[in-house]
Amino acid sequence: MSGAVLFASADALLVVAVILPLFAVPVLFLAPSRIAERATVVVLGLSLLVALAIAGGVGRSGAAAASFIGGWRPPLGVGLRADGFSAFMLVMTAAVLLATGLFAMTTPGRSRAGGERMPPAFWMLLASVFSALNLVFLAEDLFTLYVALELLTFAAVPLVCLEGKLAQVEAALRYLLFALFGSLLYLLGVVVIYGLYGTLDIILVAREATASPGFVLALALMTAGMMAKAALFPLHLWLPPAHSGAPPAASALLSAVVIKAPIFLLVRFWLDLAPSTLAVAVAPMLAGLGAAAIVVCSLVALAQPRLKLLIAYSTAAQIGYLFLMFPLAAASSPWSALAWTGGALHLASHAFSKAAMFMAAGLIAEALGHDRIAGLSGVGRVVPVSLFAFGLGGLSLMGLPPAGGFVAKVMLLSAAVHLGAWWIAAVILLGGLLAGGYVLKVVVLALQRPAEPLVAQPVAHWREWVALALALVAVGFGFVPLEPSHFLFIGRPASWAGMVP
Amino acid sequence: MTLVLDIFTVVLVAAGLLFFIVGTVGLLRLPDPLARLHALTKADNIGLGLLVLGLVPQAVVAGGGLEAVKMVAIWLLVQLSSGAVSQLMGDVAYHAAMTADPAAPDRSAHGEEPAP
Amino acid sequence: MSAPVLFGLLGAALSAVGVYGLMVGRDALARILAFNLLGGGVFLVFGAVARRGAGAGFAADPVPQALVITGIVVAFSATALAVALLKRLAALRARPGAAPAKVAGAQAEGTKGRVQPGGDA
Amino acid sequence: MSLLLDAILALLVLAAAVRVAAGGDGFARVVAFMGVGLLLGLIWVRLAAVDVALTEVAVGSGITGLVLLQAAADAPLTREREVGLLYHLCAGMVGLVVFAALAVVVLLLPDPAPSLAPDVVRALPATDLGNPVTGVLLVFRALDTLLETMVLLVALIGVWSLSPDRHWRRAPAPLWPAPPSGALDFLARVLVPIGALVGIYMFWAGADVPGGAFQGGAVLAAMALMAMMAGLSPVPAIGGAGLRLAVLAGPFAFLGVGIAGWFLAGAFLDYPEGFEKTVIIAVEVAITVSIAVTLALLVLGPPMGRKA
Amino acid sequence: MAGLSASDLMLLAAVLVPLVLALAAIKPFVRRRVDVLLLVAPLPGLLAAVAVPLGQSVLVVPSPFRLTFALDLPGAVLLGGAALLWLAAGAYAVCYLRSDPARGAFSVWWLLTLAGSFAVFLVADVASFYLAYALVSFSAFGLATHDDTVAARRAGRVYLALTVFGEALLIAAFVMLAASVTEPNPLIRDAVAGLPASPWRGAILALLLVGFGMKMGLFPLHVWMPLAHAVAPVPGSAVLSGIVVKAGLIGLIRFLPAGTPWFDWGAGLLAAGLFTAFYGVAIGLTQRHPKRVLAYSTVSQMGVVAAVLGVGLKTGDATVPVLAAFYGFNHMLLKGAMFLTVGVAAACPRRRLVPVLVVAAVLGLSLAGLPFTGGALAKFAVKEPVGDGLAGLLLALSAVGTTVLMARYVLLLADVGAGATATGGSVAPGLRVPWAVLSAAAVGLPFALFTAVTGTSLALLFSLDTLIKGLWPVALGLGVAALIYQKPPKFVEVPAGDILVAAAPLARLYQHVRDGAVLLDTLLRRWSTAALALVLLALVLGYVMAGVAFPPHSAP
Repeated sequence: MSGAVLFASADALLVVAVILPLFAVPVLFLAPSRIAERATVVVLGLSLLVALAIAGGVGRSGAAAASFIGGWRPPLGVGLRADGFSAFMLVMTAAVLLATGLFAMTTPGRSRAGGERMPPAFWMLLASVFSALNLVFLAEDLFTLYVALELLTFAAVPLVCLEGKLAQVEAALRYLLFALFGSLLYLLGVVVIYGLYGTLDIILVAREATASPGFVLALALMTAGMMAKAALFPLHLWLPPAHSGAPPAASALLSAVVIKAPIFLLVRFWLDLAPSTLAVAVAPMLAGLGAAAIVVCSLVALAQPRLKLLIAYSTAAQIGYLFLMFPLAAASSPWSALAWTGGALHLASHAFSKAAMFMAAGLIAEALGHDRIAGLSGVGRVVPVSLFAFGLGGLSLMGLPPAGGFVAKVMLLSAAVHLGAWWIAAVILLGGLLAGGYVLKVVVLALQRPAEPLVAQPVAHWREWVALALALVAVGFGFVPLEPSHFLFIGRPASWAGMVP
Repeated sequence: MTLVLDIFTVVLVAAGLLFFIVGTVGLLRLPDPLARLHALTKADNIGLGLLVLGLVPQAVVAGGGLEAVKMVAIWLLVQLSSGAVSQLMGDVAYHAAMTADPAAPDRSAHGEEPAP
Repeated sequence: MSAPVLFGLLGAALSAVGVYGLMVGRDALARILAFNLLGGGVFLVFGAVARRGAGAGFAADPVPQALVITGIVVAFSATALAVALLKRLAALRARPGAAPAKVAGAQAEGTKGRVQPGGDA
Repeated sequence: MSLLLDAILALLVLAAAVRVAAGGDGFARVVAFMGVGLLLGLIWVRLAAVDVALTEVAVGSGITGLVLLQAAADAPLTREREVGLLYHLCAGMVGLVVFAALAVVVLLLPDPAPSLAPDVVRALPATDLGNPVTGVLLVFRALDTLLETMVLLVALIGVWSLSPDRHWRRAPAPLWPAPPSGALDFLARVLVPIGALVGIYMFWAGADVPGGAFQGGAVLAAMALMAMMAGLSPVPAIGGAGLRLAVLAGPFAFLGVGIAGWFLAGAFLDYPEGFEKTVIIAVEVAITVSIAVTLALLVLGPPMGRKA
Repeated sequence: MAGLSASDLMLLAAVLVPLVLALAAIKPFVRRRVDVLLLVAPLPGLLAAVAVPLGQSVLVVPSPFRLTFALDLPGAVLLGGAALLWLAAGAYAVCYLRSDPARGAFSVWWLLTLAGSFAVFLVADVASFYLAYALVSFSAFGLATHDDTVAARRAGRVYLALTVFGEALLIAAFVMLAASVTEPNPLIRDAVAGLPASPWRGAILALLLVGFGMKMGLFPLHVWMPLAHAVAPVPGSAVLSGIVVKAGLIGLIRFLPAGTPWFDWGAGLLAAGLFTAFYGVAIGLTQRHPKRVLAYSTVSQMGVVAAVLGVGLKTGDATVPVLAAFYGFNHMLLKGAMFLTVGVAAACPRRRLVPVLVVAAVLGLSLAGLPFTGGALAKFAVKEPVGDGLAGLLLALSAVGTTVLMARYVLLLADVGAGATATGGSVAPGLRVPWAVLSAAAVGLPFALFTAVTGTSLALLFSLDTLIKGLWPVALGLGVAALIYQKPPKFVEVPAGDILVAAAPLARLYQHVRDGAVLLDTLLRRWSTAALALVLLALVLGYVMAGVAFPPHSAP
């Protein structure tokens, strides 16, 4: 088969999606940093095109794209597979990371207004995060997922302490150790599964999975591990200091996409791998923790003195929403499809709006020299576009109409109403209220006239427009129709479609 | 013939074990690091030598000469590295003892860190 | 009670000790060591599974062995990164004028400013 | 009889592990941990997994121990607030429950143990490799190994990003602060060549007998560190193109071969017909070189602004 | 979008023109032409209200979203009134803000609120109604807190808190409402038609009443209104009190099931409305600033409208919503004119004050239902479905209360005029002309619409007994007012947002809850607790699954 034909089909592109971002690393290692920076952004752009091509291929063919590494079929070899949901995540991640790359670029011509150029390490870690995320969304082998998660953690942790301050290094170490604790619990689960079934391929295991004691323990360990890495409520100790300490571009991508990988895997475990009896049993517990996350973390966000910490706690709270989806999606009824679409839409609109909010907060901090919320009054006149981006992002978090957050909230609400899960509906509404609290607290302060005129450093305008573009995409999600989207359901239930003996 | 070899092996291995035990007791009982170095290097090396010597005939009988040569090579390597390393630890312990003022609590009880 | 089962139980025991160490460890080095113990335990269980899977001419199933080798190298890079962070933290703390060690994260004005001794990882 | 030996070995490991987790002085715990590592190496031999035994001893307790010793040598770490006895009891209880759960599962593993050994036996001839573990590592699950080299590279990038030297030009701090003494010099001069030979042999033999790129690379890294400690060779500045190419060699040569495989052999990370062994060996050379360099640099730590 | 008729275009223009202007105002040179912006924006809306035939609907965005605009009688009546008030207040604002540096920002908020208010009256499907409702609610915040004083910030916070709370209730109601209809975004008509059959009708009605009641200012939820109207600049409070409040009214009109009797809910709404009517008057009498008096008068009038709607709901009479809209129309113009009068009085020199007071008195009495004024028509139109029972009597008594309140308003206006230090010849024409036009329209316009709305001829109005029924409450009110203000008793002024003071313990409770959450968070973010929590979570997950997978009796 000639190379050209190979690349045309979506199956071939899966591998390209994983390895393409890594090509930026040698350039960054060897070339001077200005050229390397541009090359990395070009690679990010190409990767977005590849992700779009994969999504297009999956959409057109109506079936999941699959390819096998080295031609070896599971159970011996490792398979990559892109169903509707993973293609959706690929495109979302590629778009957010491209925007982050553009945001972090040095203003052509002179070093960046305010902060100096991002260190070369940032770009290498960005490329590694991108490749690791793509692999997490595509890999069908549990051990490959383990190595991908580790690659993701090792690339994300140094991003937190790029500026090298004491508190940031402390936060990075705490993040690394807790993520490693989670990963090893996950690996213990994987080992038990291999002991039971002799294979690590999700689809083959799902075929043979029965509710045996070993499988129950394996699922429990794997779920706990992913909860630790997703910073779900009682385990969110590392998220606020890490995501608020990182430089703006890094905290944008950490909160928007890195935190979503373990959640994606939890959705895959509980909706693909686990038998439905177990899923229905465990889902209320996951939703309970999600509800606690929404309430407690939103309240704590309201009490934060600094803007970045407020947004970081908001991330911890919004993650709770994604766990509310499990009992609704696990119930076998037509409405669980709507809940599932709502959850996916919330995941995507949160990614874009949170990235926009962190970038806006970074620009505000750069302009004012600090990010104390009390000192924010009047910033609306200094960096109006950033505040507008922050406001639009906040709109999506609050779930108000023009934004994607609203459509997701309505989908989850109607599914909860139909399935009689009243407490989930109540928590969703309370979450919107509390989100309104902390977003409006900042926006109203920023719109007020300052006591004494603000002295502010100039901020590169095109970086403000990057943040606004992300916020507008989050608003764009508001025009998704209020019905279960069939694209997300391509390739479900998961199967290798006869390609495996 | 094999009986003689077996007896030979048992006697030598027992002697080797004896030396190891002496070395370990020395490690636990002796007060300061320099003394402990003696116990470790001398007793354990001889113990290992006897052990290897005892096992060589068994190896020759079982798997031909290569195994025996490997064991002797290992013994030589241990001789080399333990000699050099004990020299270094001696330097460090000596310097630490010199610079340590009498008031400092005797930290020699549980091993010496390479003094900065 | 064959060898693989014995070592499987040992792996379980090592994992339990590693988990205990991670819970009880009060400074970063203790936690890194406990993490490595837990890793050793997990790989040992994998080794026991491999040994049970012997057959077709191999004394142990080669696939888990390969995975354990990959796991050990990944665990090493994790330890190297953690130790580098740890040394950098110690260097920053030792430097005069380093910020007073406070628990990582916000001391919201809501709670009295009770500074805990060095909130290490 | 051998079960008794295994039982003693198991008890030894458990005792050392408890010593590590029990607490106390950092240095003593690291030494105990290295003990655990070596004993685990023996256990891997008892489990008939010699490749893993080599890796465990070389990487798991050797180089990891070296890195941890550096950590233990630092200023005494500030500890978090004292945790009460109740917490210790609770943690102990939870640990026991975890052990019980795992033990039950280990005991209840299915009897005709499911295994991929038959599949490996069927597929190994296609790669004409003797050692099945290397076959799995470099052929059947080549993606994991490629990722593993990437993980090492990213860990190195992470360690380097911690340095105050923003442009990564200068060299890491020397390993051995004191001027090298005669004994160390002698040891290095004798041991380094032997070690290098053992490392290369271990990598070369990996194709057919237990060994391989990772174990060989680890031994080579150890020898390099020994040479630097003895002052025989200077600690390299990380800005040098040669060093960086060596670091990049493993992952990106493997990636290049993978992509070439796409065109020549039909799938990513597949090897052309008839040339499998030669290509695999070539890839292993690149991986061994970059592992040796990367492990050594990881031990040396971030560049400290000292001119090489 | 193809094949748009002229009337479709007008409907679209009514909402899109102000939105486009608002977006254009991002450019500074557009923002400087404030006068053009404020005057041009309401025109399409006025045109649409007048020219577009009733029952006309246009599908703005096709199938999956089904965003539709439609014009029905209540919508047209309110839209026309609103457009007129926007025009007058806009002209007034142009002159009023001439010296204000932040007038550009004010005009942007103004345009957004305008677009939102027109959209709320026009929109016909559930999702976009929520969008329009949110737009008008949140942009009104910008108008209210324009002066950025400490009181304005507090009022703004209270307003936002209650608005967000209201939005949450409404979204819950809309989701439950839309649940009974299959397609994703149903028309309001179809959704409400499915209401009686839906299993959650009680919850839906409760949420709707509380959500819209808050915007209209029904009793416990009215606290934001006096605060917001007092701090807003004069044109702002005219628009806030006149139009933004009507978003709640149109909400109730659209979403309450006309035609099917709901005795208990109707009676509840009636009682709440009446109580609010009297409560508004009682508190209003104690106020010392005319704008706060007017704010409480709005609370009272909205209570009356709610009572009327309650009667409609109780009896299932389908004509009531239109009459309520007509009453709202009348109140909108009168209240807008009165607020402008306060501004004019403040700007007018002492010797020119008397005519202003006379106009104020006429407006006040018209609101109370003085025969031969627009107010009488509105009172009559509303009295007819209520009938002469207890409710009718109470309505009449509320008219008495309103008269007394209006008297107080006029007296306070006199003090404001006396205190004003305006020099110069007379009130600037920019203020006087729009005020005069609006006052005339407020008194006159209802006559034009009366027949169209109620279907009865005007002649009936001038019959003797309706005159007497209209006259005696006003006469009685004037008598009582004269009696009270001979020797004005010392009224202690109830602080604005009266029961809000009682809400202080609520704020303290929130503070405790928040501190509790922060403490819990600090505790949980300690490594020891988190690590233990992680392992415990794993064990609990396993236990839960084991419980399901192997029921207890066959535990392994």
